[in-house]
Amino acid sequence: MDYNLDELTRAYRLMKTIREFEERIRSEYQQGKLPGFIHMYRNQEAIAVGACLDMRNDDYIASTHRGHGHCIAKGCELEGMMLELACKQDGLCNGKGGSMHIADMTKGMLGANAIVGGGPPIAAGAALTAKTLQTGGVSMAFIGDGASDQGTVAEALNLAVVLQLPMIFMYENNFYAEFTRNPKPEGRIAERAGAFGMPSTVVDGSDFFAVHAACREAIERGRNGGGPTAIEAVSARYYGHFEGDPQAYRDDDELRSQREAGDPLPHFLADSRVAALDASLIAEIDSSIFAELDRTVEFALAAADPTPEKLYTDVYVNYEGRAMQ
Amino acid sequence: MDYNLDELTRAYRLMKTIREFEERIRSEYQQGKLPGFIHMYRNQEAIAVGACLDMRNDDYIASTHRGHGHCIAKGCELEGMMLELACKQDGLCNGKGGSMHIADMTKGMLGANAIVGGGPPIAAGAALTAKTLQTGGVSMAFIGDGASDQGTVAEALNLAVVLQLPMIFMYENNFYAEFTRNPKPEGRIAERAGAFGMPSTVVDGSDFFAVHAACREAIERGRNGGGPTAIEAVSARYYGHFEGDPQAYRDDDELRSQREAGDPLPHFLADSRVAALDASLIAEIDSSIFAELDRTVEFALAAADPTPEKLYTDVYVNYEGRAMQ
Amino acid sequence: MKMSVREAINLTLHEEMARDPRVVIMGEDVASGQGGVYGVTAGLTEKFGVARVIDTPITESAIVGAAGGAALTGLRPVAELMFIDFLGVCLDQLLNQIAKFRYMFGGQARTPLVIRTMIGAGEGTGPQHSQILYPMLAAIPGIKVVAPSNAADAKGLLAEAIRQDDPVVFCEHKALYMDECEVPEGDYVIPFGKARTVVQGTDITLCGLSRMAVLADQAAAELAAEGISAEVIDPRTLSPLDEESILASVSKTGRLVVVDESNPLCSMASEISGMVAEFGFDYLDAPVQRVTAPHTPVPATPCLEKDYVPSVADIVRAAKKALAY
Amino acid sequence: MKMSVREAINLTLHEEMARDPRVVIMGEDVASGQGGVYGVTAGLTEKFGVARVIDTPITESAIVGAAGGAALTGLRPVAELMFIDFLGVCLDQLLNQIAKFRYMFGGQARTPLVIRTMIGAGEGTGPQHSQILYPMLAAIPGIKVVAPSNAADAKGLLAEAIRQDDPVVFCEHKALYMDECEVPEGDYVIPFGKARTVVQGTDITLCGLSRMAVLADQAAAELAAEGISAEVIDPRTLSPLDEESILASVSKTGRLVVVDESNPLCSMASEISGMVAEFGFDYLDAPVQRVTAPHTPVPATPCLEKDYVPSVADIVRAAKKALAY
Ligand SMILES: Cc1ncc(C[n+]2csc(CCOP(=O)(O)OP(=O)(O)O)c2C)c(N)n1
Ligand SMILES: Cc1ncc(C[n+]2csc(CCOP(=O)(O)OP(=O)(O)O)c2C)c(N)n1
Ligand SMILES: [Mg+2]
Ligand SMILES: [Mg+2]
Repeated sequence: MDYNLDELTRAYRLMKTIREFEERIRSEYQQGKLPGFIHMYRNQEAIAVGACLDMRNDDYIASTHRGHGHCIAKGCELEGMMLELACKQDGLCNGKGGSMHIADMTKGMLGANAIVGGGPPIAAGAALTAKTLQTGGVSMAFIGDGASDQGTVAEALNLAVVLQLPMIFMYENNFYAEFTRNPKPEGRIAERAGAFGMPSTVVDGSDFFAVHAACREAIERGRNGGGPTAIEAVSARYYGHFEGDPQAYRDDDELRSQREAGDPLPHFLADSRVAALDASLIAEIDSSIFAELDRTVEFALAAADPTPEKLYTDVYVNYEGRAMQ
Repeated sequence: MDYNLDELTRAYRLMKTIREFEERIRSEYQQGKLPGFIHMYRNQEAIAVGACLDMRNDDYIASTHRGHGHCIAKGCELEGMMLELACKQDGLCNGKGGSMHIADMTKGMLGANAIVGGGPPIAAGAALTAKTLQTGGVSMAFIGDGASDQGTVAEALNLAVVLQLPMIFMYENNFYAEFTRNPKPEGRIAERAGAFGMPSTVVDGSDFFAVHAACREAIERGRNGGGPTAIEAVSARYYGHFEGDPQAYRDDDELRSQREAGDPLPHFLADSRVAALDASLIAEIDSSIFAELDRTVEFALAAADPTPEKLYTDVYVNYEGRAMQ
Repeated sequence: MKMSVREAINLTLHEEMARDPRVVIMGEDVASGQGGVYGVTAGLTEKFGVARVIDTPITESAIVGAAGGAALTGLRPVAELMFIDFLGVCLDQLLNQIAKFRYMFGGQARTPLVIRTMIGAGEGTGPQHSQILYPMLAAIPGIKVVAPSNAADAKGLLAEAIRQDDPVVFCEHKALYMDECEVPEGDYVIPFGKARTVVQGTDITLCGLSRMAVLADQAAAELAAEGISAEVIDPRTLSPLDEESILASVSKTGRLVVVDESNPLCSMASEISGMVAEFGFDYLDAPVQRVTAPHTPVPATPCLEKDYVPSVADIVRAAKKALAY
Repeated sequence: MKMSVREAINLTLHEEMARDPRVVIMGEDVASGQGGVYGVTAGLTEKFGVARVIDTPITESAIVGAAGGAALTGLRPVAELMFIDFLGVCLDQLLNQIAKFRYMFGGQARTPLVIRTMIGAGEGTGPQHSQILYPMLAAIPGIKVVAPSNAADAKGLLAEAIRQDDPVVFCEHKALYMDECEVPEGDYVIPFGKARTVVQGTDITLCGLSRMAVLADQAAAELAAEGISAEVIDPRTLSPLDEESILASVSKTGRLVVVDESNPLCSMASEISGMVAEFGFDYLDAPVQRVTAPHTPVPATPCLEKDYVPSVADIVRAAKKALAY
């Protein structure tokens, strides 16, 4: 597949933004400046970006608890994200969602999800909207290797096949579910999904080009009425399950080699197709990312908390009873 | 595989008992003598009997809403069953379960189930008991083609693989889920189960010998620590979804040909291995079945209802509060 | 026009689908079957086609979740959860996803969704097909719960439910489907949170939920024969609950019986009792009487099931107890 | 010996596993991880081996269902549902299977099963990891619900739960894990249905559930400083509920505040309020005050979360309101 400079620039910028966004919030979190649980996406950046690069705002994604990368790849603004991670009033979700429930309806980002396996049925519903209203849109669910076992995922796979929904099951096999190594052999997830009756494939999740090619095909299939597709992208988790997990259960050698092999950025930059992105352009992108992060972090940490009455708002569009007064 | 006379006699007796039991309760039901919903098993008799023939009392089954055949094949007494279907005090479940929740712990029959897909996790738990206590027992879940889509089934498949449980997933593909034809092609169910990482096979569900051979292998695998197996047995439903369903959605030709092709009894009797069962022996078996049915029906219809205070018993083994007084 | 509850619901579905092309129906057997076990969705496929009347597999998490995802993205789904008992296999999508979308996304989302579901005992279908369970749903912030007791209310409330922008669970008592009454023709919408005074009275208030409003009405007639003037209130929507009307009635009568077919603990009967004890303390001349099913499952046997369901005699007895206080 | 709630639970698991070889532990990360996110099951694998401390996939229906099936057939499983919020993905196995086995099988079954689960807000983990939800469970006939507020009760109640022959949900408030107190050594078992009087008093009764018992205790201290004598009752088990102790206290004080961290509608606060309004009507000198979380999801942002959870000040305020009546 050929790539033009704009595509390469966008791909690089998004992957690098995810990487640096996460490194930055990690450091803020370690300093106690961000609340809740956060889950780092490092070394899976190529998956989110490869998956979303061809998507439009009327395409949908349903994300996971490890959702920052998906947000950025789907076009969410860093400022709104940073405010949300800091749980501030002007965050994407007014601080009520936080990292694990961040969402942006204007971008078709239907939410991170703190329920493992919660997203795929929702993504199937968004695909049903696209099909029913004939928008030409597609819908993608991100699913961890651990989540792939959850019954809801099987149900969504089957529904997508039966209704021939424009949907992509984007599995992210990073080998671990929390502190436990997933016992499934590589490729088993794609095989399972395939056995529901849809095309499925396994790709190297640290290879942007591999992910993107598979997703382009899947998205086109969806737009053209060809039904769902499953993609298992494999790339080992870099950090612990959540920030603060020392990964005592992972042995150092395994970790070192997986970390190195799985880094999508050098992988990307070493590809001959990327020659067009010269060092000065990269430096420019990088410095604009760092500047943007400095700005948004500073802005977010100084921003206003939700005012107390916000506890009670937006439970319903409207409610005709005392319980909401 | 060779069969001795005892095995052949048992197989025939059980299949014939199921057939006539059901025809009999069907007629009683039509006369308004049995309450609730009942679901006929006709033309699937070879599945239950082939599946359970090698089972012991410390092997377990978890059944479905269409459970009479499973009960009989697993050794439940007709009297207790008949009393339960009539919802009488001395029924297997004191009348509190009825057709859709009939169970017999002494026979390892862990219950019919009115929740589609409810049984497989329970059967996995029974398999865990057998494995943990090293009883050599196995556990089998019966699963309809419709139920095969339910998320709980996928979860149980995966758990059985991960824990290498002595378990058999016995799918009964009768082409219909209620009034809707199952869109899955034949064999898809077995393929799906296989993709979880267990041996799987498709058999003709109207052929006792095919079902039995597959189950014998699966049961032995389970007893010997070889983990789970999935079997898809195919045999079209004969009657409507529940008694009273006129099957307007099924066309006459389809129905006629499926009914004929799917009858396991002539199929069984035509097999050369069954030559040893001569006509007089069959006649004897048949008449003993009819006599037993006459007796149990009469007995059950005349038997005592549960007394009113039974409404409140057996909610708990014991309960230390007013709510149960 | 006189019609049954079943007909009123069917008619309203026809009218609302004609009114708004974004309304879609989804569920098991709703289309190609005969309009479900009770024929409530009959005729819709013929009128609106399979793109808007969608048969789904037997996977309630996928049904409810997809309905949620579809609602989030522009459709107005009316999904069927055949029996409310099946809440167990799909609760997460209601509890953690649909109910919380709007709040956790900071007000970005609208989820115009109706889940139609059958509730209640009385048909001999036993413990897994006869429950009430609406207290579990009324407890969930973000969900509205409706339980009409007659055909006119069914029409007006279902129309309102479908036009609402919040998720609504619409509880249809199956023992009411054949009940007939006059139903207003044309556009007829009943606002949520407005109780209906079934009978005016001065001595005691009988507050009956769902089918229990019908029984309370009968009890009031019996009491009237003995010279006791009972006021009967049907809240119609359980969340929001019209607390004002209940309190106003109790302020007049000084006595209250709450009649709820659900199990007693943490029920709507407890909720209403607690609410009146808190906000109507001064009005009360006697303790609030709660008439509910016992703290037991629903037995299959009809002879116990009839004792399980609150009866007119139970209501009369409770009323007299309050009056004798 | 002084120990924390976490340590007391861990110790009890060790003791009960040593005491009875049929006790097995199952759940996500319970074994090969570090004993779960909070280390509650740490050390068990080393002591009892992976045959009895079983890591499962992330499939809660399979975990709970298999625990149920195992309990039905001879094991005494202690299964972990990591957060009670995940009830949504496994409710059926509790509601329709485990809770009903004994009743619907006519008393044949025993289901000695404990589900350990974390409840409560206060950690900034947002709407899907901070709920209480025990009212949904307390409402289910066949289930018992326990919610200890300190380490000693945790030990005694968990030992009792594991030795019971009924299914028990054991709710561990995560904000209590580090709370320490004296814990009796050796065999220590607390019977269900017996409230603990935390503080004796004469002016008003404060009934606090789970962590709210701790806050009620603090509120009592504040009230004492103002010369108000509050009696604090911790029911400890929610089903069965020690209604006698609550009524006895109210008969003495004439005033009641119920403090429950759950959402208000159909809550334990409503249940207890309704119960006292019915059976303690004559004792009451003022309306029962319910102090609960609002009818909203749990916001992620800590600044709103702290207002969401009932506070000592809220309890004091409610007590004064009742006293001023
Ligand atoms: C229903 C449910 N079960 C368990 C959890 C706890 N949990 C959060 S993340 C996680 C592991 C998920 O693993 P995987 O799907 O592989 O995603 P990854 O964390 O590797 O991105 C678990 C068990 C949860 N949030 N929801
Ligand atoms: C969770 C759940 N969903 C739906 C139903 C209603 N229902 C009962 S039987 C049935 C069809 C089951 O089809 P299948 O599994 O193929 O079994 P069969 O009836 O053909 O034996 C349905 C949808 C149910 N009982 N439980
Ligand atoms: Mg993973
Ligand atoms: Mg079928």
